[in-house]
Amino acid sequence: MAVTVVVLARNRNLFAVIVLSGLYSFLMATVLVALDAVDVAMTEASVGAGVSTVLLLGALHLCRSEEARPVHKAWLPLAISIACGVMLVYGSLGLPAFSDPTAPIHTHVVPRYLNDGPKETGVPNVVTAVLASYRGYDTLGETTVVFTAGAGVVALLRRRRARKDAPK
Amino acid sequence: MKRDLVLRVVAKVFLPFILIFALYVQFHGDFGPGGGFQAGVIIAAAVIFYALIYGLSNARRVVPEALVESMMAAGVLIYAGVGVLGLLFGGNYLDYFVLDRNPVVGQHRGIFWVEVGVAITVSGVMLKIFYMFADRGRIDK
Amino acid sequence: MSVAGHFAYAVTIFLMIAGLFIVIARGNLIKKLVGLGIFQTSVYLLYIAPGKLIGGTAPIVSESFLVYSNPLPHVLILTAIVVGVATLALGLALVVRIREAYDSIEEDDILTADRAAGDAEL
Amino acid sequence: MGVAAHLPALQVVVPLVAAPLTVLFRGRRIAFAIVLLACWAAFAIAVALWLQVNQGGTISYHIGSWPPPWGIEYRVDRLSSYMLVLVTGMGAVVLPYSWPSVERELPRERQYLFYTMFALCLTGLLGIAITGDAFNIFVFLEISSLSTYVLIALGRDRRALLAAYQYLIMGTIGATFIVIGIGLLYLQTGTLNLVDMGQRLHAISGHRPVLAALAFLTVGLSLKLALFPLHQWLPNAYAYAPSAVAAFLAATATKVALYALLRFYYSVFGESAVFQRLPMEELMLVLALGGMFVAATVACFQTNLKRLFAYSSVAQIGYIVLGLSFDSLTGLTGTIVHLANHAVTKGGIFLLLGGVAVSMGGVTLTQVQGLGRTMPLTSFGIVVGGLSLIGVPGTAGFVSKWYLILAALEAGQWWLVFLIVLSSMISVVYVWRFVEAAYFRAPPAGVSGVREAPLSMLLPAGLLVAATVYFGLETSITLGAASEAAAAMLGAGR
Amino acid sequence: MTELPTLIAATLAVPLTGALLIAACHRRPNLRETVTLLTALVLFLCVGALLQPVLDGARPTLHWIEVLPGLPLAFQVEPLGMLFALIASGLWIVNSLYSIGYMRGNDESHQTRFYVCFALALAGAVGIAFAANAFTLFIFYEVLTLVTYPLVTHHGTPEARRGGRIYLGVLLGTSTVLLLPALVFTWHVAGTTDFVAGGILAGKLSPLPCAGLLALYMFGIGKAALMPVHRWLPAAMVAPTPVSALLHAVAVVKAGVFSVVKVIVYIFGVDVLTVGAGADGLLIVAGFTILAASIVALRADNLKRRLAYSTVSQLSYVVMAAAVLAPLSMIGAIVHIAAHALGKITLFFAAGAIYTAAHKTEVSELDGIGRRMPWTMGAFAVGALSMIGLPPAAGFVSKWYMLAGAMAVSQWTAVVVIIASTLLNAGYFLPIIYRAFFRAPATTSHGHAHGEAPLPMVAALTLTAAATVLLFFLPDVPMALAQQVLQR
Repeated sequence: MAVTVVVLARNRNLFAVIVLSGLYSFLMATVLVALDAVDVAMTEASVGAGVSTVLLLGALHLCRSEEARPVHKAWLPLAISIACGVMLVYGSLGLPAFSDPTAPIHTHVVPRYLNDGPKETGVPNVVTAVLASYRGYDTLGETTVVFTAGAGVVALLRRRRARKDAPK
Repeated sequence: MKRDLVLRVVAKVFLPFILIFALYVQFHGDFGPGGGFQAGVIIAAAVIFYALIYGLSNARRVVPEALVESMMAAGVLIYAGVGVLGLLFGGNYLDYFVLDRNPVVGQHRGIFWVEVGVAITVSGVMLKIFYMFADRGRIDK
Repeated sequence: MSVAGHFAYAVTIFLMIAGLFIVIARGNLIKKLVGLGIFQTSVYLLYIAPGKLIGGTAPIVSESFLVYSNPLPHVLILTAIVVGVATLALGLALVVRIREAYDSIEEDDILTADRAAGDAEL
Repeated sequence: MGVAAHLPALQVVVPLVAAPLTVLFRGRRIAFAIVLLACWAAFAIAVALWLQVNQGGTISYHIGSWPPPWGIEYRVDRLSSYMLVLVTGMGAVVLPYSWPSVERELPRERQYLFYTMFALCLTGLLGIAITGDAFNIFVFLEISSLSTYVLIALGRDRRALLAAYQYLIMGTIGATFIVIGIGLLYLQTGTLNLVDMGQRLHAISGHRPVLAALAFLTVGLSLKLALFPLHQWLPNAYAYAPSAVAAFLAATATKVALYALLRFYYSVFGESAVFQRLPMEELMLVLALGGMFVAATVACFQTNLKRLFAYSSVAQIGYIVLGLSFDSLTGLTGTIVHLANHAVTKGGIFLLLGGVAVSMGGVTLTQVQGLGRTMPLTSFGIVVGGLSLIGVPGTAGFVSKWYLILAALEAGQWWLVFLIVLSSMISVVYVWRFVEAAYFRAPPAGVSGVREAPLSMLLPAGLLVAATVYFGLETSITLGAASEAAAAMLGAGR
Repeated sequence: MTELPTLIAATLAVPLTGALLIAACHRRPNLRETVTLLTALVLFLCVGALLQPVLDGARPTLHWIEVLPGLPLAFQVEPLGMLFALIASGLWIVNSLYSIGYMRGNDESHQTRFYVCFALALAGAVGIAFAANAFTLFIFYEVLTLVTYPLVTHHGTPEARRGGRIYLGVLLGTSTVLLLPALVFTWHVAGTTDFVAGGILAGKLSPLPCAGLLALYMFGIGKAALMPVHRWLPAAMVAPTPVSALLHAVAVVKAGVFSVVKVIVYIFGVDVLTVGAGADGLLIVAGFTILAASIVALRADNLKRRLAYSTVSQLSYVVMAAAVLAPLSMIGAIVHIAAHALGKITLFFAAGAIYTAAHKTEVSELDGIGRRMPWTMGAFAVGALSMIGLPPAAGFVSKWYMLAGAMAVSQWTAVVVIIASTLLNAGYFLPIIYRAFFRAPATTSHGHAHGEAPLPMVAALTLTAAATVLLFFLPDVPMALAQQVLQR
């Protein structure tokens, strides 16, 4: 995965970049499966590898497919991103170890989902239960986000029936 | 590509399965992985697939723009509507317990409809976006 | 264990750095968006990995399993993914419009074009 | 349970439902009607909630009747109700204005989508202000952001597109930072409910992940609220967005981001963690001063008035953050009251500028020459707004500034007092550039036929300008609410 | 006495409504100017109606709204304010009479704007005069600055705009950067900014910060034109003469010195200042200003410029006399506000009349002009005498009291300064009179035949000159008011 990303960062042919990003999403999806996040994996596969790639290609065939060589030096961005990374490293070092059953995320809220979820909602797939019921409001928001994006794209790309008021 | 017989046949054969699979994902989401979102994406994918093979105009005939745009809205409305229903039945917003005498059944029902809403919106949006990009493509060519 | 755990974090962090780097450093608008996507996905691991319990299974309750991984992060990340793709779609739409308006998707060209326009405005 | 009990949910749901409805029937008139109705309803709800909170104290609403922390909780306390009233109020004022301006600025077949986006933006902002759940904040932040990008991109000028794109990039980075921050907090506490989080954090405040989370959240939100070094997206966005949008954003978006910041600082981390373990005060102070001086100075050299006032917004955000940096009751009161005062002032100014843009075809300093004669009301309103930005007594701006100075005095930082007044001298400069152009230059040739902007645009703007003066003289409402909110926040922090 | 508060409200409302009316009938000059005169008259009557009660010891108060806790917008009529209001409103009548002549004589543009801003300025002045606390005073102080800005930049020419910038910059700058903090600090210390006889800072402040605060106030009140914040006054000379008259006599600078005295008497309280070096410092600065300004005036050839610097020095008389802190000198300061107002407005009227009639602005051009414009120059002479402080002009009275007060507390610096400056004043005024009357008109200069200025102007300046003399013979009213200021 990391390799993909590196190649991706260096590659200047956008078509390749997009394909790579699709590949990247697939890898990500597999990793997620390995982490028991089947739903997420499924979504990532369909969205990351599927939808996004289609979209990117769609956009790409409207645009030029070669990226110009960046004119300015990339040291500052590198510094910034590294800095953020360091910040995260600093934070992550204090985090509970991998798959530590006593970590708060396993002990605090979740048990109720796992133990009572099926009883309370009648849905054995806890993810669905939490998604649609416990935190159903988030999902409403999420749906709204999707809707926003859709409407937004329409607002931006709807062909003007009126004369093209080319902004000057 | 429109000329290619094999493709057309294959597509004809496949499309129903894709849609069924979508429905499976949709409604089996309670028991296995999957749910409204993924289902919506798959449905959209199916139509896009169709469009790629049979051409945009045919796809438009099958799934007209207006319908798609309404779908986007309808999904959200269904979802929000379920919530309002909760209010009407005297519960809090998005309260599924009150949707049925038996709270568990109520939950199940609520989740079901919510998922439906998600699926509709998602597929609608995906399709709409696809159409939009495709249109633009035609302008530029 | 901690090695594995921090390995997950390490991957996350690396992805994040790379993504952010692409976003900031690259001048091509589409490339930026790809980078943005990576940057966002990097977060997924941050959420999901700690939710994993060794020997646990996907949080789909049935008699045969006892240990489940934490479902909550999955839910959150589902949302995050959706948000991500929504953003991507919008971004691309913008790029297309920009391409039509400027006939370029290179930030530098566009900026120079604007500067010209700006001078004309004064 | 009557309707009253469900107001918190309705507060957000009403505009949320309005949005898809507008898409369902595509007519622009009906869309406008729907959203207008929704806005006013939301405003009414907000006021009702405010009263409820003033009487009954904090309201907690369990969505889906799932008790927190398992379900998502809506939590309306003094500060959030204050923000709700502010946001919905601005919406209710700006939307009627947007009709004529949208008529002029947008191609007809897209106009209904403008209202959709407006409703969504409102939804998002309200959601942020009302929710008591960390991840929910992120979700609604995204709703508002995405709709904002679109709204900006709807601007006439092609530069609007780029502005929107840049905002999209920076905004998304910011949002992702916020997600990371929330994630770290979640990993630490296992909960997403803010209150619960706050309680569980007290035990472990000062752990490295917590501090990292603090850092990420601060950076992310600072991006959103355009705190000084992270403000690059703002000027273009305001300058090229449709006038109504510019006004609404200037009045609400950054403010809500700041609200989120306050929420995290005081309700989650607890002020002790924020201000004692880290040199936050100093940091904020430096950034605020940077904004106040650098941005204000940049503003003096702008020729496009929208950009000029956009930069002044950055400077004003500097003031707001300055108040926060004192970490005292007076300072926080100043911050919160300036949220409202600046919102009203800047909103009014941008609305008026929109009117100018309509009549003059632009808002460069050359285009507003002689405005005092051609559009007397408009230019007078802008001057009043400008005075409020300067902080002249009798305007809303003065009240906030007074409190900032007072806070500086309490902190015994005399030099700061002088810096504050000094920075307001800078604002005198840029406001006066408009005054001289408007009143002491002859109108450019060929604009003899210019009339005032249509009444439908003047009226809302005039309302805001009047409010600017009103809140400058009769401060019991704003100031009272602000001080109570501040006290509540500090109470929560301590 | 119930209607007194309403009377106060009236004094504020009248000029405002007047402004509106004037703006309303900008198409019809005659009507407009009648309105102006009427407004002025009504205002004067309102103020005058307040005089007697105040002399009887009433202190009518009007509490408007509480802007911030402890910071109400409130008005209270006390003797000092009474005097200032009387001067301002009274001179407004004369001044508008004069400006009618002037504006028409030089057919200026934007006359409506001129009259409107003038009325507004008066409203500001009255607000300052009757302010019950420093906060209210501050607000109206800023209002006055803002509404006079269009007057200063009346011509709209580049140098007018430059002058305006300096004017605005200095006044707004000083008031926000120095006065506002001083205000906040006062409020911070005393919890109020009300004007209370005997001051509100008594025992709340140790001498050193007290001196600092005094400095903040004194330089913050830029309108008092203490050096080095006097720059705006000469800069404002670009304005048409009636405006200069307004600035120098009617409202602005008077508002400045008035505020100074008010702050010294009612915020600090004389007793507080007697301890600590604040007052002495102020005295030094004021003295320096007097002398320096006089010297500059001595070397200025432009008439208005000379008058401007004379104003700077005269203002510092008031400040210095107040800083002497002796009862007598305080009386002198207060009376001098009135005396200087009358004298200086006469001088400016004369200068304006000369400009209108003869288009002459330089002192060196005035040879023999007294023969052509006897009234004008006669009035000028009276004004000059008053400035120098010679009988039979009001200036003498005030100066006399100052001197007496300074001697009483043996403030020799003040005494020396007063005497020296008197000589300087004589040095730069008498030559003008000499030239005007006893020099043959220089035929070389473009001395086209001209007589007196238009009648309204002559009438106005004669009136003020007469008033100057009158004030010398019966200075009862100002004296009485001044007395009341002193006895708490």
